[in-house]
Amino acid sequence: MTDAELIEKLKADLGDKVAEIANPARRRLFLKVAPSDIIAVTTRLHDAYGVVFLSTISGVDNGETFEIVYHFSTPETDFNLRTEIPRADPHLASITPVIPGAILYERELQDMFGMIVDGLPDPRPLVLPDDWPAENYPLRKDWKHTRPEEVIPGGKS
Amino acid sequence: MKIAAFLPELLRHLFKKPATVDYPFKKLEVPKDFRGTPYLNTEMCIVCRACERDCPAEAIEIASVNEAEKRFRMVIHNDRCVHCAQCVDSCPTTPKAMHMDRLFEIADDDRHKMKKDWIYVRAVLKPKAAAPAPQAAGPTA
Amino acid sequence: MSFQVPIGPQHPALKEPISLRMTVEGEVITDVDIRLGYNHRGLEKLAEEKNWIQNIYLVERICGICSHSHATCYVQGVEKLMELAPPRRGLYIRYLVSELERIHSHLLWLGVAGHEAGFDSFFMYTWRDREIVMDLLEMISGNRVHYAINTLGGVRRDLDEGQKAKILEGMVTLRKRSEYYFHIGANEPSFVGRIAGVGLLPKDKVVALCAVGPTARASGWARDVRKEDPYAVYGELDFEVATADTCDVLGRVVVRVKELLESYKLCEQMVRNLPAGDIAVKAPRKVKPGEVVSRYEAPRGENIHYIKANGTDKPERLKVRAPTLANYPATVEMLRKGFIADIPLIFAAIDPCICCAERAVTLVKAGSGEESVVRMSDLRRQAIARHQNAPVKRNAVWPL
Amino acid sequence: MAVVRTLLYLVVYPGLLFLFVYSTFCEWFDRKVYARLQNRMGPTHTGRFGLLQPIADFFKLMAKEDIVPEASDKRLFTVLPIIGLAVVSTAGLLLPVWNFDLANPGLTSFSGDIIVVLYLLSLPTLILFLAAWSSTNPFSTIGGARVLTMLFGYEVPLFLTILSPAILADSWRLAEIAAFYQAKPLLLLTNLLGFLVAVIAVQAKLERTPFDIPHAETEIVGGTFTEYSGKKLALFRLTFDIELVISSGLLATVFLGGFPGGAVVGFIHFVVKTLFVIFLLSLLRALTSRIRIDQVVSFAWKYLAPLAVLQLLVAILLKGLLS
Amino acid sequence: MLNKLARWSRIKSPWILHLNSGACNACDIEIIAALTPRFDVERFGILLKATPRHADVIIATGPATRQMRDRIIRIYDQVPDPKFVIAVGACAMSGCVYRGAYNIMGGIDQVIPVNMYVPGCPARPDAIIDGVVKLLGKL
Repeated sequence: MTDAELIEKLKADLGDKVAEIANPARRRLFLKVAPSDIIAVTTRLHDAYGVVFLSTISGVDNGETFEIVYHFSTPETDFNLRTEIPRADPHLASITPVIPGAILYERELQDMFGMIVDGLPDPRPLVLPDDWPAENYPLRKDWKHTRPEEVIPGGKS
Repeated sequence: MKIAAFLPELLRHLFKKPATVDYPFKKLEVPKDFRGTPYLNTEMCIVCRACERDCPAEAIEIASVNEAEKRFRMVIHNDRCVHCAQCVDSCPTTPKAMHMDRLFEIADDDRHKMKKDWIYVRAVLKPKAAAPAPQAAGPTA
Repeated sequence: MSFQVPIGPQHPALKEPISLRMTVEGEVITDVDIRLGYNHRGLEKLAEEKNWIQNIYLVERICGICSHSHATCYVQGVEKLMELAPPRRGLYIRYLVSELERIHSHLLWLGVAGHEAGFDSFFMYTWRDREIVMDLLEMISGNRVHYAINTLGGVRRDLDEGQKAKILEGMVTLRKRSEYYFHIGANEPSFVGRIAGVGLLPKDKVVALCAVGPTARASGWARDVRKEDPYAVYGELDFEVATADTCDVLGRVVVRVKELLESYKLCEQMVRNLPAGDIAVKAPRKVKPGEVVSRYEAPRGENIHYIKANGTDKPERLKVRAPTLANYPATVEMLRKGFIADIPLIFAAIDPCICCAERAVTLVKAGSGEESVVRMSDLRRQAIARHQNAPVKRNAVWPL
Repeated sequence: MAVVRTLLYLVVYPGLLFLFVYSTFCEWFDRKVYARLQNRMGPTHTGRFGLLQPIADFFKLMAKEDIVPEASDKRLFTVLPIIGLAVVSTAGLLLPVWNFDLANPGLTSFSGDIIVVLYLLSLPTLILFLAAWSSTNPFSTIGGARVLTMLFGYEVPLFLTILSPAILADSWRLAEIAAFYQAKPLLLLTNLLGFLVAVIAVQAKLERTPFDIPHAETEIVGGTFTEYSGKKLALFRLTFDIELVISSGLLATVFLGGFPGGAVVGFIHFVVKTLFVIFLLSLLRALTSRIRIDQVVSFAWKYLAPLAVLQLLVAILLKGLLS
Repeated sequence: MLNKLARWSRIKSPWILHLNSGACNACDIEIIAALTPRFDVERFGILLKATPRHADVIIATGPATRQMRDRIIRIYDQVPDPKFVIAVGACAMSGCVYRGAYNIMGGIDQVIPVNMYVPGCPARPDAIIDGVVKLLGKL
């Protein structure tokens, strides 16, 4: 199945759940979905299109919103599901009931962006250190790190 | 499944010369394009700062020493250098002002000794202006 | 009665910091908890502050074993964003290095697996022969580990005839040696006894937990980015995807050895068919806005970079997903109901590259005496309980 | 005079000093062979051919800081290495290298000394277990439990195999057993199977690969030794080096015909035969990978014990034939 | 006399502990490569030890990450005196490419005292041996 055929099929199948489908390169499909539909679309893709493998979930800080891209891949095509959630209320539904392997990536999103993933079986921090101050999310664009002064042992500078 | 499948190989090596290179006493050959430590050929440098800009590890620092004489100071922090040779690639002059030598045994107990610095004069393209370079050139570290 | 054993962050089986907290009953593991973060370095944030060229070297230093795979994955993506077409000779050299890296990584892994099982001779011999491929890589790129051969638009160093001959010669020796190691690995009873039937991961779990690379292929799930999404030169080369269906550590050894043999084949093809021409094209400093998903088959599995550009000379976002991270849920699954003695092997079987997985993110060594104190009576009770309900392991008998 | 002789006997030869020198030499030999089997050089630059390497290790550890962990049982923790060393050195005195005189049995050669040696060689295992236990580290604890589990595996086959030459020689005295086989060297061949079983069992007793489970580096860090440092570790290492010498000496006495020919020639026999046994042990170490604790026990009971019993049967049948 | 003996034995038998505090693996595999037949550091009596209690020399690789800092100090404290630290690779010296990342404390010397620096990214096995030899020469 070529990419164009697949797009037609997806459009007919998913209807208004998908806002737009872009195909910037061969084998790369970008689908835009509303955050409320993410589980429904994932389930549909999982059941009907054999999209069982989640490569990763990327988060991007766009200023007012957080953009989340789910990268799925099948032997034929890569599906990239894109959704946006407002920064003021960063709630996201977990897709772990459909794909259990998503857990690490969703925990990472929580750590790095401060999104709140609802329905995560194990919401502890994943990557940040134990003594990390709360409410600091390193991958947000407005979070800046000030470097500690480097002291080279041995006296003279 | 065989018992002691490895036995012949082991016994064969018992009487063979070991594969070991007796390192500090016999040196290993490094290949001819080996990326050792970077150094600056002060005569060629035009202070374009391309190397400083592209260095991934902040290992190169160029600072002005004397604005009037156009004297500059370049410090290469060997303790930060990742030996990627991007500074050589970025260097726009021909022949290149930046070079890599083949040194790698530069372990030391003092990080300050790993800085190498050069003081050089910005080469002006007219040849006569390049005269006062010699007394300032050369590694001072 | 169960007590907790902390493995890592400083533990001889793991050369890298990660913390596994094992709840064990006697010798049997009942629960595992992974704590990452000891190796978290904050690379994704840092990448947003460096320019496109600096990022090649930054990304390369995500991992020392698969350094070239991260760099290639990144460079591939950026080249797509820049709409550059690297010359064919450059591409061939780039993917030749990536296959040589796969060889070095798999030989290293074979040795490490031997070491974890206490089979030190095996370790010494594989690592001795690994020096051959290290020498080749050093000859091509000028450094033993971080090759730094990629640049935007091609590669930085060319190959000459002498080097081509040396590579071919090296491949012949290595192929002979690999076949020998395969023979040893499959025949030494104590070694096979340690790895057969250990760390079972059925195919449905592989799919559910999104495992990648040899871990997935050893369970019969033939996914290989080189085959299903052939990037650059792989479409025109002849190779097969190695699989096994034993779902255990033995299967993973078999898959890796098979992949070694495939890689020798690929290297020979690439050296023989090396096209003439330039090795690189000039790349602009700035990238127009856009986004790209770049996939690459690293020695450990699928490596995926998501790059977003915003029109400046720095990326807007660089997301790196290394194969090891994807394999963690599967590892936890494999460790359950295993023996303490299996921990290093199972963990080694995914060929963990913790630095990759955490990029910018560790298990805890209890070091000494500060962990739980177990009483004699408890131990006795444990021992009794273990003998009463020790789980029966498939193939766990001495296979003489 | 007798006091001085006894003192010399205990302290110099064949007591501590000799055992120290010879066991360090054996460790060097073991390490060197192991390295050469792996196509490496092994210790080279300490003394001539690296001969002084184990001695350097020993003195370095003696000069290091000695840490006793807070949580440990301090008295037990401190005293165990010394007891261990005393026990194996005592076992060393009983070998028939230095008391070959059959007619004049001294204090250290008596009927039944073979049993005493065997038990003295078992004691370090128990001491190791206690040492692991008293350090209260989780890794040590697991190591300690493994030590005991393994003891159940290899001890019976070892005893059974050593029993069969003794039965054939009809004696419980090491010197007499050796003398019996020196008179009839052909009978040694009948014990070949027993010898192999005993080598494997000794390997397990010494906790070397494939049986280095109690201190398996990659699994449980230092295992039993995790908390030991400095002098105590040095003494433990020495204990195990001496145990290596004594066990190989015991095997040489029982299975390789002892050490005939008086003080000098007998001593040469001793060196050659123990080194041969140690070579076999090194080979075994290089040849295999570490096995799991459950595999040790099942291997010992499924293969080693039946073979040992078979050997015993052969010995008994043969004895019937001979008489 | 005793001091001389202790010094000699210390030079001749340095046991190392490999401490990875967030390195990229490159230096680590080069340290392991130094144990293998080509370089074989056992020639100098160097053994890789598993527990800090047995070690004399800590070979540290990688920039010190924030999470790892307390563990590094703990491991350093567990090594019995006299102890030495060798920082291998650019990251362990200064943080190299990771300088300025939020989770990095800088080089190992920002956390524990370091006796010898071995540059390189990664340091070649020869360079590591060279560093160890230079350290031993200083004793």
